[in-house]
Parts: sequence; structure tokens; C-alpha cells
Amino acid sequence: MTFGLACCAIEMMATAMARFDIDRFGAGIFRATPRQSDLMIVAGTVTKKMAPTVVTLYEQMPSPKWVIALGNCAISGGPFVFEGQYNLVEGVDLLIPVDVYVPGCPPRPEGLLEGLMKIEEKITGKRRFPVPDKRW
Amino acid sequence: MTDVLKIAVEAIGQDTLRVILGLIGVLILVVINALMLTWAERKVAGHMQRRIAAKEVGPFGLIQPIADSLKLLGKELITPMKVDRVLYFLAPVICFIPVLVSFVVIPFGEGLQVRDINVGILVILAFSSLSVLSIFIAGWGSNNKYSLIGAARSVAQNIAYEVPLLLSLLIVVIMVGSLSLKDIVEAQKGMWFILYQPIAFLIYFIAGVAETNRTPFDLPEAESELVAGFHTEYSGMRFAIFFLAEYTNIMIISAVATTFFLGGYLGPYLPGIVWFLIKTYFLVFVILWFRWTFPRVRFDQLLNFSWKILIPVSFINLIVTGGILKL
Amino acid sequence: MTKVTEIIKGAASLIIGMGVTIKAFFSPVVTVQYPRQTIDITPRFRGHTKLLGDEEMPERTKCVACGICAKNCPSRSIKKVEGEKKEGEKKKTATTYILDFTTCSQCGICVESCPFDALAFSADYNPAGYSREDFLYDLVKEYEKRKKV
Amino acid sequence: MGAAEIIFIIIALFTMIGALMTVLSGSLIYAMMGLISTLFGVAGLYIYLNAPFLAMMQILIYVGAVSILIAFAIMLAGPFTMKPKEWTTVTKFIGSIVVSVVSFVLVFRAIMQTPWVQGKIKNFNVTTKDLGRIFLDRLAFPFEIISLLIVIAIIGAIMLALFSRRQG
Amino acid sequence: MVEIEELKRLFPRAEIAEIPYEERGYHLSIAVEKGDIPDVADTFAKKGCYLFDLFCVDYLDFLELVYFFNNHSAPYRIKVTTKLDPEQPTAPSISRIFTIAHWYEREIHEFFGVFFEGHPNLTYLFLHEGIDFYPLRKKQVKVSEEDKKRLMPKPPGEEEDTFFINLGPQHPSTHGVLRVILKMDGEYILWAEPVLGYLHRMHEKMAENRTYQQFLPNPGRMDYMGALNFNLAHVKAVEKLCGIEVPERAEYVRTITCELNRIGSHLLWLGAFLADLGGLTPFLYVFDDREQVLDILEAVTGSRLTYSYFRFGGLYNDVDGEFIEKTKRFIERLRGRFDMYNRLITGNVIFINRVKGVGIMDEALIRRYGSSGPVIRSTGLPYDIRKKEPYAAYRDIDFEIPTGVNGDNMDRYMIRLKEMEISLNIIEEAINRLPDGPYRAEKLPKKLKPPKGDLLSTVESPRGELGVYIVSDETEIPYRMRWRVPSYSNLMTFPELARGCLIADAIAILGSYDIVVPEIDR
Amino acid sequence: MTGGYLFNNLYIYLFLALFLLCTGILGVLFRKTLIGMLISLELILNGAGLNLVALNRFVSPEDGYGVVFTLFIMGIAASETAIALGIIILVFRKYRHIEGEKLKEMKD
Repeated sequence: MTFGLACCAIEMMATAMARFDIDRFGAGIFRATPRQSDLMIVAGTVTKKMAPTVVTLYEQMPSPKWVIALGNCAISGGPFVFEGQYNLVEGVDLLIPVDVYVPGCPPRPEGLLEGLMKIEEKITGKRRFPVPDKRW
Repeated sequence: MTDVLKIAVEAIGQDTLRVILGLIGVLILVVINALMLTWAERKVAGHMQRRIAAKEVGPFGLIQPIADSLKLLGKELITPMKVDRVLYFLAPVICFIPVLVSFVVIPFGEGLQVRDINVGILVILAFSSLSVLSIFIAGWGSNNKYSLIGAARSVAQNIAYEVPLLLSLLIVVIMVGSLSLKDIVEAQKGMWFILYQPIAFLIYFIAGVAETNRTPFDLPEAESELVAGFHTEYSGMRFAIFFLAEYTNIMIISAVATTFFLGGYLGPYLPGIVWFLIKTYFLVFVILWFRWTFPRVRFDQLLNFSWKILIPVSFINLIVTGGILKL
Repeated sequence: MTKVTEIIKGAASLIIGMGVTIKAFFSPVVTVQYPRQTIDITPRFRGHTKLLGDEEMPERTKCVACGICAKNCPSRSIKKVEGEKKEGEKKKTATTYILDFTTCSQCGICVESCPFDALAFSADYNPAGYSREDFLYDLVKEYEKRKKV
Repeated sequence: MGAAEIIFIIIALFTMIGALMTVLSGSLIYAMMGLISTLFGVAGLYIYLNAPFLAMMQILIYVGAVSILIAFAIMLAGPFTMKPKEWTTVTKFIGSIVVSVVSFVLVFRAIMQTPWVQGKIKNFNVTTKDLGRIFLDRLAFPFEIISLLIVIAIIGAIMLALFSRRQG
Repeated sequence: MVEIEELKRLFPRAEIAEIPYEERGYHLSIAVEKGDIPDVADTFAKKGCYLFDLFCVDYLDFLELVYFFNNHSAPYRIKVTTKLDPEQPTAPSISRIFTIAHWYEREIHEFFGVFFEGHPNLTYLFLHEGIDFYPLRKKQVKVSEEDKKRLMPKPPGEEEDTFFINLGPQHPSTHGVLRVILKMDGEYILWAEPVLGYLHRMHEKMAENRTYQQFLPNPGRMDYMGALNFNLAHVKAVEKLCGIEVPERAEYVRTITCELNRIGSHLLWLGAFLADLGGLTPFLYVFDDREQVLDILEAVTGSRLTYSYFRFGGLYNDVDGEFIEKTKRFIERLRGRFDMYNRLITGNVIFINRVKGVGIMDEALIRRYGSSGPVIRSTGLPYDIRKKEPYAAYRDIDFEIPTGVNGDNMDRYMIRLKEMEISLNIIEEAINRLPDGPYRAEKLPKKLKPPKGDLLSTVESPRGELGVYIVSDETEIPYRMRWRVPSYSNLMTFPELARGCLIADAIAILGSYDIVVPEIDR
Repeated sequence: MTGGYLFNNLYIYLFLALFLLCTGILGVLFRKTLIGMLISLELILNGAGLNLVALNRFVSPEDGYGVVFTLFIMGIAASETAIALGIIILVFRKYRHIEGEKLKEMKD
């Protein structure tokens, strides 16, 4: 489902677009309603005001369901964590169970695709796709 | 017993067994067609947007729709709390009936017709109105404002577009003098009706696209406005049935257009069914093409277009055609 | 009459639009099929940081564990920088350098502020993992892993 | 009991239950559902009466137009109220039941006592062509009147809509 | 337009001082008693000024309300300040004179606890009831019980025949997490109210915790679409504050990259706008082009979205020949693509019918809201900071400002298309003139400790007039940093434009603003 | 009585038509809202139609007058619904409810 919160949403869109084409894996249909989604990609900062909505949306999804935390903000609050911060949930995994983390600020589209494969690996137990060379 | 059967057959119609077998065949066809079309939709969309689309699952991604449907089967069936349960359950069922019934009368090839009813086209038109009803019930039963707006839009849209659809088909019926689809196809032996009646064909096709709620007339499920419209609250298999019905509706609209205007199964060299499928799927492709080219029209524009342009034009067309035929 | 021409014009515009999409339909795709193909990552790509090796002594990194980067980091991503002074060397050598990538904003201030030019960006463009702790990189260990490859 | 008969009974029951649902259900939307099932049942009965054209017209006009209009009215009149209160007072309810039951009994007796003359032809078969002939030859005048009525109805509906828009 | 003598005569009690514009970024400073504020605002409103910004600074001894006025014909920025008692801060509301002040005042109320007399609805805008102190006060001040009651949102009264729709926070067309409450009568919108704060990331608070340098990555995350423009605004402000000279090459590269960024932003807007109207394919076509922009920018900055490329006194690293080569190729490519967009979108009769005559704005409305950017250029005002208060290399480059006539969605669309073409011209010109030399100032202080004072720096972001106001107190950390973001004042015109519209039109209008929610929420 | 089958029996159709009529009367009498009454009215019309067709089928199968008149009924029903809908909406706009009992003003 489309759940763009912030900067990373743009990269999420980029992943769906012609250059990277997430639809090749059959994951191309971004549904707007939680009822028809399997995977929630939390792309961006989750604020305390947003948190109840995130939880509701997660609960509205029919199981089996998965969650990707895309970007540093969704993983841990990212660069917006500082002492005395008052409006940030420091990681979406405090609210809902997260299956795969894709770090970066924002992550490249390849990161999201990699996350998708990680999800598949987690479900099926093996990786169908070749592992691209690790770059240092 | 044979005696009873005879009377039963007399009462119901022709060959019950044939009908039952045909229904099973139609069911299989419907499912395969819907699966094919979801795949085709993705591929068409993908290539129009210069990307590959479904590829990784199976050769050319052909296994993708099957994988998707299996996934949908395995999904949890959520019944949201505040829905009207009876209506919520009923809507997908009602949605599926017209789809099945309509296929019964469509002649796929010479003799390849489940049942030739002498009021064939009326059957399709009559039952197609049921799909509106299912959308209405789904929207009402979901207890969701977006769904309800979607349902309201759908009802208004269908009232508006049913009229030109009927009128443009009526022209062909007048020309042939029969309501049976088979007769209509046979009447096109010499010339396809699209050449006599291009305007009627256009009106029918536009109204048909509107009836199936496809872009640019996809207001009941307008994603950017109403989240997912009438099926916002549906998940899993129930949602899949809506999806199935939508794709089958596209197929029916195209098939009726083929039968009425493009000479149905008539064509040289190849067997009838091949011609029929080629023509039908070409029209389906055009509908998909529409979707991936145009933005959505606005609600009032949609209604104005029907009431102010399509209906007058098709009335004039009807009168002119009737006049010419009498002269 | 104007209305008729309007309708015809409108229909023509629609057909022109359809022409654009059908042309795209038959033109080649632009997709880069990750993971079978990958895009060339630019050498300036900013992934997480990495420690550079000393040219003279390749077994150690340039990092001397001064902690300037940790102080300058906007989001306190550099959790721990420790080093020890080995015999016969003037400077300290880093033994642990823990970067919490999940709070990093890839801004490059640490790279800029390092007085010894010990930091650089890695081209690790597609990290993904199953837990937060996967991204607590110990850059010294990473360096050793890299050396082996 | 053949298959046809079983189906017939099912259809008849369907019609009756639909009719009961139409009048007795508490919410308008269920009443509409009941009406639709009745309409379908009657259409099925028409098929048994060898009038398939009529059956299709029944579905086309009643289900396709009338019930959709009613749905529209429900939606416009009771927006987002799931169950508008339908139940009336008990006395009125009992009164209505008495009226309908008495009329039922009286008419039923009348039906049973009337000596119906059965037609000679066994196979009743009215084609669409025959219907057209009847419409335009022998019943041309009533047909025109009905057409006029529909035109008046359309004009009237438009007038009402315009009037209500001016008010709102 | 505004004469000092006249002002002195009108407000004898006020302290009026002219300010060196080159150093401080504004022209006039007026300190008034708080009772005079409505009169002052009224005077400026009559003179055709708009409220550029309204915010508060906490000086511990007193709270200072700062009003910035400006006008669209020739920039003349006027700072009006007034002092408030920190214990019981109250001020008169000017939301009747400038409608945008309605939201600014609500913001100040929840962040500082200033009570505005005569304000109709001082409820939560950004925050929620979980935060029980005023976040931007220097000393922690608890929200009083009375204030808490006031802050709780009042449930809008539901009448018969109407119903409410929550557009968002999770809705496909809100471009992020904006929530708009719509009161509907059937398909028609009777009343709309945006609810912000779902992405409030405390940038302004963070600025008070970080050094100027450490704040560098933040602006880019405020507006991730125009990251470089925001980056530039911050860098420019600090450079002015510290008196750092920027080498000319850096200025030119800044211009080029900013314009590339602007093109990228406009392209994405184009796609998103069409997606709002229901056409998905253009979205993918624009992304195809946008990927080219990203490739160019990534090759030089190392990042695809949030660049933080500009540094104080220059750039993060220099551009090379390949960059110029690639940019030139991109210019050619995009120029060729405009024809395709015109055939696919501009000429399409459905598109024209959807956007023409929808969401009409006029100058009076814009003045009340202080909107900016393509949104106001659509009404025919040629107001562009790149031209009116040139910065970076825009001083040397001549370009035209596209304007519309009707102020409807169609004009906004056409202007953005035209702006992309003009940006291409600017880039071409700048590349031709690109001087050699260092890309970064040589002598940079190790620690940035700007002198005491305040400063306003403005930049034309893809969405409009962006302003940074910095108060420095001679430390490494800004005392107060205020971001005046363009989307904020653009978005606030939505309730007025959406009234009486169909829901589909409202979504088209919302799409035509090109809002970026994190920028509004900050 | 023709044949031994239920569906070849005139009385069963007459009975069903009567049933529809009586439920319709019941509904019209006690339904509270105008729409409810309208729906019940449709039942009565359907009963009449069924009656006509059944009599046509069994009493005088030579011609199709019953069928034709049922078609007339359908036309009337459609126009009646359209008009009634208009009136109902008008009433709703004016009085904000559609309950028949409360509409005292109509009597004057």
C-alpha cells in the first residue's frame, strides 16, 4: 500500500517507476486502502500525532501481513532524534512489528528492492534472485 | 422420469444439461479470462510506461496472476466491525451473477453458444443492471463514506449511460429484426455493422467503458479521490471477486461490441472462435489503452456528456436509421 | 456548429494522446533489472562511511580515534570511537568505530571535518536487514573484511 | 416432482419471502433488497408462463430502473443513516394486518368460486413480433397514451427536480 | 510605496529605523506597542502589502512578536516587532485583516502560549494533547489548564444532510500526511479545514540545539523536492551573517544545481498532478526524465534526494566536465520531451475540462494570504525573488517570468511547464558563463560564531518565497531560526478555494499547489 | 386445471398474485416512510402483472393482451416511480424527513 510519510516516499515512488519497476516482482500494485494490502512500507518519519493512525492502518490490514521500515526515520527516528525531542516516535518498530529494515536517508530504490527480496527470503526461506556484488 | 424431464425442458427451455455444462465452461472461461486480463493489464500498462512489468514470476510473469489469486485465497477475510453484515456478504455474490448469465448467450463461434435465447441481448442488458446494484449494496453495506460516495456515483453514472447503450444497440436490433445474438451475427455476413453505424458503435463503446467503470470513467473507485471507492472495505477473496467481475465485464462489453458491430465470429480462413477472440481482445486492449492514457473526467462532466451529447446523438441516429430503413 | 467542431477537436486530442502512449508501448523499456543488472553507482555516492587504510601501513586505518567526527555529527550517529596506542607509533590506532547508520543523514560533515582524511563514503547502496542492530557498523571491522576481499 | 417443479417451488417461495421482507423489514435498504428478490421471482414466474420477453423486461425495467431509482431516493433522503426507523404503532400495524388478511380471504374465496374457462390452445407462445403487432395495431391508442404518460412523467420529474433545486 | 515620514506621522509612539538591506535582508524595522498592531496591519493592508511572516522569539525577559510585511511590486520588507510579557503573553489578533495570520497565530499560540485576543479558533494546529509544554519556549513552560481547554479541537457541528470526510492523514492524494477535514453536501464541499502536524519534525527546535554547520542536513529534509533551494537559503543566511565571501564559480554551480532541482521538483509535480486527475502514465514519463536529473545531481552531490551539497563559503565538492556534458545532454533531451507532454497532456480535452476555470485565485486573495511562487504568478503578478531580490548567479542572468491570466489550475500548470523551459535556459546560460576558480572560500573560520543580530534571507524555492530568519547571540548555535515556507501560505488558501467545489475539483486544486507537507509542518 | 404440475396450475399463480397484492396493501398501510410505501406499491403492481399474464396464459392463450398490459403496467410503474421520487425529494428538502404520517400539511 502507498503510505508515503516523508522524503523516502519519493524514493518509494521512484522504485515503482520505469527505471526500477517494482512490478517486475509482481509487487507493483500500490493499493490505497489497507484492506487490500499485504505489505506496509512505512516510508518516513512517524510522529506522535501520526502514530495512532499507523497502528490503525496496520490493524486494518488482513493477515498475513508484513512491514518494511524504509529509511532511517522509520527505523529509529533518524536524524531527527535529539535530546528533548517531543514529537517523534523513535522507530516504527515500537508501534508495530517490523520485518525488514531498509536504512538510508533516503535509501536508494535498490535498497527497497533488496528489502522486498529479504521479505521473500523470510517467507520462503530461500533467495530466488542473484545477490548483486557487494560494493564497499 | 423422462417424461418429467421433457416437461421440465419444455418449461425451462432447451437442454438443461447443455446449460449446466455451458455454465461450468463459462465459469472456467471467466476465471481464466480475468487472470489473463490482470496479467495483460499489467503488461500493457508496463510497456506503455516503458517498463517491463510482471516478469520475475514464471516466464514473462505469466504465473503472476495465479500466484496473486492464490495469495488472495490465503488472505484473512476481515469483516470490519461496523458493516452491515448481510449486505457486505451479499454484494460480491450479486456482483458475480450477471457476469455468468451474460456469457450464456454470447455466441463465441458458430454453434459455440451455451444457449441461443431469442431475447438474448435483453438478457445481457437486464442482468448488467445487477452489477450496479451490487456496487450500491457494497457501498452502502461498507459503512464507509468513501464507499458510499463511490456507490452514489456509480448509480448515477449507470442510469446515465444505460440509455445511450440501449439506444445504440437498438439500432442494430432494428436493422436485423431480431433480439437473438446469433441472428445478429448471421446478418453481418455481407458487411459489418460498424460500417453502417460507426456512430452507434462509438456511442456503444464509450457507454460500455463507462458501464464497466474504467478510466476515464472510473469515478466509483477513483483512487486519488475516494481511496478505492466502493470496495474500500473489502479484502481478500471478496475483493478478488469484484476484481474478477470487473475484468469479466470488460470482456462482455467487448464481446457484445464484437457481436453487434464487428461481425462476431465471422471471418475468413480461421475458425470462428479465433476471430471472435481476436476481435474481442483487440477491443479489450483498446479499453486498457484508454486507461493508461487519459485522466479521469469529473462527475458532473461525466453526466453532462451522457445527457447532453450521447443521448441526443443516439436518438437522432435511431430516428434517422429507422427512417432510412423504412424508405 | 461550434459544438460539433469542439467535439471533433476533443476527440482528435484524445487520439493524439493515445498515439503518444502507443508509441511508448512499442519503444524499448528503460528498466534496469535489479538485481540482475545494476546501475553504475557514481564514485561520489554517499552511503555509510568507511575508514580508509593508511597508504604506508595497509593493516591499519588512518583513523586515530580523535573523536572530532563524533563531536561534529549532527545526529550523534557515531556512537563510540576508541583507539589504542601501539608501540613505536606516534598516533593512536582505532580499534572500534561504531556508526549507528540508522540515525545517519549522510550529510558528509564527518568526512569533511576529519583532519586526517580517514573517512570516506562507501558505495554500499542497497543495505537491508532484519533488525536495527544490523546497521550498527563497526567500521574497523568492516575495513578488515574489505581488506580480505 | 421433477427438477422444473422443484425450481418452480423455490422461485415461488423466493417471491413470497421477498414480498414479506419488503413489507416487514426494519430498514429501507432491506426492503429494497426484498423487492428486488420479489421482482426476480416474478420474472422467473413469467418464464414459467412462457413469456421470456416479459421476464427480461421485468428485470430490465424493474431491477434496472425502478429499484435503482428507489436506491437513489434512499441515498438522497437518508444519507448515512443506516437504519431509518421504520416501525409504526402497534394499533396501526394490527389494523393493517387485519385489512390485508380480510382482503386476502375475500379475494381468495372469490378466486376459488369463479369458474375459470381454460383456453383451448395448450402452448401459449407470444413472440416479440406478436407483441409489437398488438401494440401498434390493435392497442395503438393505449400505447400512445402510455407514451404520453411517460413523457408527462419525465417532464414532471424534471420540473420537480428544478423546483426542489430552487428551494435548496 | 511605504514612506517612512508617513509612518512616523501615523504611529508617533513607534520606533522606526531604516535597516541596511544588503546586510540584514530587510529594509525597515518598526517597534510598536502591542495595542497598535491591528492599526499597523490595517495600514499596511491598505497599502497593498501582504503578511510575509509572523512568528515569535523568546528572549527570556520578554517575548517578541515579529511581523514581516512585504509587497509584490517592489520588495520592501518591513519588520514590525512588539514585546510581550512572558508570564501572561497576550496580543491582539490580526486574522481579520490578513487571513493567513489565523494560522500563524494558532501556531504561535501552541508553541509559545501567546493568547491572541479576538482569534476565533485557537486550537491545535501542529501539536496534539500529548505535549503539555510550549515547545519553543526557552524555559520549559507547562500548558495551563485553561489553555488546554482552549487548545482541544472543537468538534464541528454535524447538521442534517451534510457529512464530514477526513481527507487523510493517509489518503492517496494528499502527497504525504496532510489531513483535510471536509464538510460535504453530497459531492459538494461546504467547508474545509487543513490539519497539520502529522510530520512535524521540530526543525526549528532542532536549530536551537545544533550548530550552524550541524543544521546543514536539515533544510534539505524540510522540502525534499527542492532540497538544494532550501539548502541554499540556509547557507546564504549564515554566509551573510558571518560575512563569508563566496567564490563566483560556487555561485554559478549553485544556480545550475538549484535550477536542476527546480526542474526535478516541477517534473514530479506534473506527474503527481496528473495522477490526482486520474492519469497515471504521465507520472512514469516524468519520472523517466526526473531520473536523468537525479543522475546528474547524484554524480556531483552523491545523493539522490536530500543533497546537503552547499557548504558555508562554497560547495561540498566541485563539478567536473562530465557534469557539464551530462547537463547539456539533459537540456536537449528535456526540450524534446515538452512536445510529447503537450500532446499527451496539454491538448487533452479531458485534462483541459478538468483544470480550466477551477480554483480561480485573484490578487486580493493572494494579498490576504501572502501566497507565493507559481501559485501567484498564475494570477498575473510577475513576482519572483530570483528577479526581484537576485541572489547567487541570478544577478547576471536574464530570464523572463511566466505569468498567467486567470489564476486557475490551467494557468498554474502552464506556468510550471514554462518555468521548466526557462530553467533550462538559465542552466544553459550559466553553464556557458561558468567561471574557473575555487569552488570554496579559502579562509573559513574554524568555528562559526556570527555576530549578534538578526537577518532575513530569502530564496525562490520551486514552490515560492522561502525565508529564513536567524537571530544570533554570538554562539555557534543559532538563538532562533525561523523558516517561512511557501507551501504554508499557499495551502491555506485551500479552504477558500475549495468551498462550493466538487470533491474531484478540490483534489485538483490541492494538487495544483504543489505542496510538500514536511515543509509545512517543519 | 391443466396438467398435474404445479406450474401448470392457474390457481397457484393467482394465489401468488394475491399474496403479493395483500402484502403490498399491508406495506402501504403500515409503512412509515414514503419510500417504504412506494416499494410496497411496486409489489401490488407486480401482483397485478402476474395475474394478467397468468390469466392470459391459461384463459385466453390465443392472444397476448395480458402480456401487453403487463408491459403497460411496467411503463406506468417506471413513470410513477420517477414522479414519486421527485415528490419524495421535494418533501425531504422541505421537511427534512420522509415520514408519511407527519405530513399533515398535505391534507389541507
